Amino acid sequence: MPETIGARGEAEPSPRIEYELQLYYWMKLIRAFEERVSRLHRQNKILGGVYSGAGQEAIVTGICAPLKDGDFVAPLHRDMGVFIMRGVEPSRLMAQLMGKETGLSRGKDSFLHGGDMEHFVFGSTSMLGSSLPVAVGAALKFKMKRDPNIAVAFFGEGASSRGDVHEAMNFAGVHKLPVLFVCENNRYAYSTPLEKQMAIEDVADRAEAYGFKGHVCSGNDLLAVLEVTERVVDKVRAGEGPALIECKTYRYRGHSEHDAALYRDKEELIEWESRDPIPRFEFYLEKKGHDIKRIREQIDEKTNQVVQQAVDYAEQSPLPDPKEALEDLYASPAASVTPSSNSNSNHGAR
Amino acid sequence: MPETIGARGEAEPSPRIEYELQLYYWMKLIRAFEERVSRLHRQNKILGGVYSGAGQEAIVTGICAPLKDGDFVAPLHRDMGVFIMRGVEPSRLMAQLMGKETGLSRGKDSFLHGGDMEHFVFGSTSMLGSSLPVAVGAALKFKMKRDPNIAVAFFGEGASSRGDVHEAMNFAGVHKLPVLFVCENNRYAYSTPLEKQMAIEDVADRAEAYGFKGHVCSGNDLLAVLEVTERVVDKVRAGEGPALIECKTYRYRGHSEHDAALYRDKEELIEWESRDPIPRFEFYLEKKGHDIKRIREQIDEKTNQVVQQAVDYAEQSPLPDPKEALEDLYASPAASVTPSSNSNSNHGAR
Amino acid sequence: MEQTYIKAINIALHEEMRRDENVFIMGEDVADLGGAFKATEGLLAAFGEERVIDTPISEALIVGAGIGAAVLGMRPVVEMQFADFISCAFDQIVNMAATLRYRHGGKAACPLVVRAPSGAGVHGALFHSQNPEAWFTRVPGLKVVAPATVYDAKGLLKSAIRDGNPVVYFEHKRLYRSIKEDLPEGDFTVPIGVAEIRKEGGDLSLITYGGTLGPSLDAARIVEKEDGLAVEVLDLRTLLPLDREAVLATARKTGKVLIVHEDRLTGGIGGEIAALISEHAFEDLDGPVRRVAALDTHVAFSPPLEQTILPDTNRILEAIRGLAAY
Amino acid sequence: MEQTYIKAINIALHEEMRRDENVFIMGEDVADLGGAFKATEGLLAAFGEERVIDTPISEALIVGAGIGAAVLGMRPVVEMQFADFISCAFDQIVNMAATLRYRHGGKAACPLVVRAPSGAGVHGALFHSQNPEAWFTRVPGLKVVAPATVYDAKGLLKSAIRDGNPVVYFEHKRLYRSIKEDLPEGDFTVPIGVAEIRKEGGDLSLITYGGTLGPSLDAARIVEKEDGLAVEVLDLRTLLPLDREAVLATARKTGKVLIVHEDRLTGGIGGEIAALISEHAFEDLDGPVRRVAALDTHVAFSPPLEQTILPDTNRILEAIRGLAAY
Ligand SMILES: Cc1ncc(C[n+]2csc(CCOP(=O)(O)OP(=O)(O)O)c2C)c(N)n1
Ligand SMILES: Cc1ncc(C[n+]2csc(CCOP(=O)(O)OP(=O)(O)O)c2C)c(N)n1
Ligand SMILES: [Mg+2]
Ligand SMILES: [Mg+2]
Repeated sequence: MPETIGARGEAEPSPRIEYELQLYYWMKLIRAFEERVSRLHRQNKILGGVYSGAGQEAIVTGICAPLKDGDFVAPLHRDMGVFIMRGVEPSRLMAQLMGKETGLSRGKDSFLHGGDMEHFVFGSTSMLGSSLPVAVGAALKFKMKRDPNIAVAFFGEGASSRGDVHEAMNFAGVHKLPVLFVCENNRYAYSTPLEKQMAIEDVADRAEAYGFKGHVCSGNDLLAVLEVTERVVDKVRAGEGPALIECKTYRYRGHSEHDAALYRDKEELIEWESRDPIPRFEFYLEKKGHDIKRIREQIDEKTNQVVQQAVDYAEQSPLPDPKEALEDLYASPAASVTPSSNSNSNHGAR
Repeated sequence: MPETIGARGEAEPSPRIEYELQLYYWMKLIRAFEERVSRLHRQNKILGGVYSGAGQEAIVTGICAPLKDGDFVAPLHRDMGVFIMRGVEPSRLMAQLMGKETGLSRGKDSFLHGGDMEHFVFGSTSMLGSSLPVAVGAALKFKMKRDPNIAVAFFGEGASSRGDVHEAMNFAGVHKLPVLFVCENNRYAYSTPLEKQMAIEDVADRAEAYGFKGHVCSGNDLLAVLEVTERVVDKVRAGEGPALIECKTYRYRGHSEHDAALYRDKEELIEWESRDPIPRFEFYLEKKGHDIKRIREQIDEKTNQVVQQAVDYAEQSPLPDPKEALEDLYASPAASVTPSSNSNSNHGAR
Repeated sequence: MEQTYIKAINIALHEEMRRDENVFIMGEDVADLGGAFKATEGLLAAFGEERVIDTPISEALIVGAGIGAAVLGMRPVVEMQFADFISCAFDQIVNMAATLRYRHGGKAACPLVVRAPSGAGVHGALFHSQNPEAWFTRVPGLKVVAPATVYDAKGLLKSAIRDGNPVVYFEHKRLYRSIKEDLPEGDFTVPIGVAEIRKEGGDLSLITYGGTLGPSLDAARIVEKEDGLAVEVLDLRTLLPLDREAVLATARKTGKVLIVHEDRLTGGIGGEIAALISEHAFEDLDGPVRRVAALDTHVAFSPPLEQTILPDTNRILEAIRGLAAY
Repeated sequence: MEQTYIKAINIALHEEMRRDENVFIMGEDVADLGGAFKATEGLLAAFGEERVIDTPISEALIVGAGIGAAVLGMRPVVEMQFADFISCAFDQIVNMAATLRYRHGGKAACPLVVRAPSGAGVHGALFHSQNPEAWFTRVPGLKVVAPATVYDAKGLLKSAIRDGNPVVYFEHKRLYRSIKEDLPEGDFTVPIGVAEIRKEGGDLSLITYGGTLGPSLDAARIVEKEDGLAVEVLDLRTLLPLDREAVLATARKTGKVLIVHEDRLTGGIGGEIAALISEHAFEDLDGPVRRVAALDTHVAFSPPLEQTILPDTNRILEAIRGLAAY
């Protein structure tokens, strides 16, 4: 495993080989993290709702790897991986899940709604689709201020039915804003299958109706996600207006850890598990001449260690002081400038 | 003028000639009514906002003429004509505009938001686009109850940007509901021109993204509107699912009577006035061999009379009693059955 | 038979759908899954997918389409998966449904029920713990109910379905499986607009509803035993229209009133009730009307925060003792 | 120079946009048209279309995009064409904006202003007359202001823009051109959270804000002349956070409190204020806290209905006299 593999989500695209190993590392780390979280939930160490993104790692990895510092990202409830990809420390994420003082929201909410604006990861509300207008507003800021950044908004195919999504895409189209909409189409919204959600096959078809392009790719194929993202992100960044990438994928686990997902066909799950993005990418690495067995071992060791450190950190972190319940509600006028307002400082680092 | 021309919006399509004269009568009546309302507003006899549909008569006429009794219609704020076409007495409409006890809402609201469920005309709220989910619900009822009816929802191209419109169309597509969406695209939402509202040219393009068909027609050409409506309505009624008809048109007057519409180009108005649906249809009737001058005179006399009667009726009607302010808020459980619940009684009359 | 609160809701839905073929169900995951909390379990099997409709994630559509069907004489019971998401259907409820009859001059009706699983104490954090009732209790044209018992859960839901008006039905998630009662079988209703005295007493009145009835009764029993205080506990059951007579009667009887709700203090319905009492029972008051409610913040996730924010038996106890000693 | 209320808003926007290049305007018809009420007139010419943005009819987007820009350090001032349509942006305001800082653990801010032309008495009927403030005053994380004077219209808008939090700014449509004042030129602010005594008096306190300050002062002057009653009139100016000290101080001073607002009675902010006073100034009260407000219905169109529904000087007068005689 190359030394350059770090905790940060920003990739060094050259040399390509190292970059690809890094991508592999990230997918593995995210999977390991997700699996650990599911386990911790079963052990009652995590009390809030846990929405696993297992099976969807290629999407968050492939979309986020080509992003730059200062790009604004609004993740979906299933996108723990986005935080990792954007450089948020796994230990802080784990602390967030356990409601600890050291978590992103200092115990105010569990994973779902904690953002980290230092890394330009926006903490969405639970209301699905509501973060798309926000991402559009971030893109508007970038355009107004001639920032070289883009905004990225993740949403499920389920959320695509919300009115906010429509309003956001329409406005982004009108103003040709630098925003990338990423639909993780995992064929279910909770128990509701695709055909009860929409009368079309591809959410990406909606993009045309807003005056920009929609792209469809296999969300379980990291190289495919990466290829389309690199191409599309460059255009969005260059001011060619918004774009939509729809990644076809599948949710491995229940809607949440509470859900046995009995409404789904077992066959369907098996079919999709056979498309797992990780072995698929391992196969590719192998074809490229890597000793995948050795690499996997190394990386498993590393990811286990990172995840374990995160758990240790989180478990050792204190719970918030009760009096903090009334803190963090209001900014004082003076202190209101967000860390992000000097967002331009690291721009163009790459 | 043939005797068969009546006040009701339901047309007797045969013999065709009489039907066409009836259509002409309706357009003229609506125009006369609209113009009188504008004048009454200038004379301070109407206090609320007045949103003229002048120039858009071919749309309401052409869409409503092929409808049947019991079809549910949710008009746009500019669609006074819909009420007339559906058989609501002009005198009650005028009373509504003047806040009289005899108006549709008994003085509760001005024109905009009074419905007449006896005629299945739904009184929308002011919130643009919010009536589309309601129309979809009406269509759902028709489908559940195997009623031979359809729902029709009018909306402006401005309203098309609202989230509710998206949610409504998507759901209608999924359930293949008998609902017709009619977009009156008059190129402006108040002062905001089309290009600031959407990055596409045709709202109708959105239909595809919901799994049904969109149709575009000239909204200033009655025959064109009629042709597409007859064709599409039959399909919608036959259970083939929703459809969208977009009628290209232009608003003659300001957004409301308060608005001088200085943001618009005079040339543009002239261009569109030259496409006025009424002379256009007169030209057609003339080509068909009618003595249009004589017919126009007869019809002008009739419409003036109808409008004058409406004004007289409204002016002579009493204002509501102050104590009625607190009435009509709640149905008693027993009285809650709406007139519409026995909606099937006149079905299939045609 | 002993039933849970959620089962009472489920039974009411079954019975009403059997009774009236115009009743139907619409919401996210209500069909195959039977709802996120199983409130609609078994309905799909019993009544088919035309009357038990899974919707896309479109709260405005869910309510709006309910309105459209209701105005044509149907009796839709629509579900918000969590009451928190009612914010996404807000306009349809407060403007479209609530004004419908008024703007039609009394010649139309909207017999719609919006079911909203609300309430905190289940580690739900900011967006799965809300008590949004006071957004709706200020809207004429709506009715708002909030059952606190298994019996009322069934009886009020039936009344809501049969009522000719839009009713927002707040069901408290924490009660779903935590309370059980002997529930009479068959048809009965609980009238909308009528509060119920859950415990009589002459020393002090405690007015509450929904999720805080339990802790309130606990506190009342404790002070009875430990302090010899007779607390009268009034369960509002309906929040709009409020049972003013019952509220004023207990206030006049005891002269001391404590209002308890899980919704936050500022802008909760407690303010309105306190104002009513202070205006109309002023001469009878022997002490200030006091309130116990959630702190003025969002319901946070981490247990020490959540516990601080939410009212509990201890805070109620303290308040009863404080007011009694006034 | 004498200026109108709407002009004060316009001036504040001009000055703030000049002062801070991060301030920008977004809403329906705000650019070329200058807004439905001309609040944003001249801004397009002065600052260009990048900073004065006409939007499609998309209230949720307008607020949501404002939030996205605000969280990156911009200072958006977004407009609802009428306050009534704020229902369409409800979720974005009460969930997205209000909880933003909290859920980011204090490490993000949302300096957003939502301008909302509210209020009745302009023949606007059900959907152009609403006073929706109490939907927001129960939401921690928001601030809510409602200027009643030309001076405050300017000063509070400036404070709102400079505040680091989401502020809903209710401007009363009836005041736009009906009130004029000598407005000092140049920069000044009016602090958020501070009420103002508009008239001193020792006999009775009248607490009000926004559209009912005028009629309240009229009534106070009439009873002063005709009945020799000294009414203290407190203008709240900010509705969240409430200036509790000022409210309680005047209540304690006079012992009799009348609350007046144009919003409807039930669920209006008056209930919360009455509750506060009844709890915290109980011993000082010489009579019940009373309220004058709109009737519990929607604001109807027809003049006899509208007049009955809305509070006016006469109803205030009567209430003052009734309470004074208590
Ligand atoms: C507005 C809103 N309605 C309902 C919910 C409840 N809910 C949470 S996740 C979910 C399904 C989401 O499906 P999708 O958007 O496809 O994302 P996925 O969970 O499949 O990744 C639902 C209905 C919600 N969070 N927000
Ligand atoms: C949700 C909402 N936002 C804003 C308004 C204010 N408004 C009334 S009409 C109008 C323009 C409507 O444009 P369009 O839908 O194209 O219909 P048109 O008036 O052109 O017929 C606006 C912005 C409203 N009524 N509802
Ligand atoms: Mg999904
Ligand atoms: Mg238009």
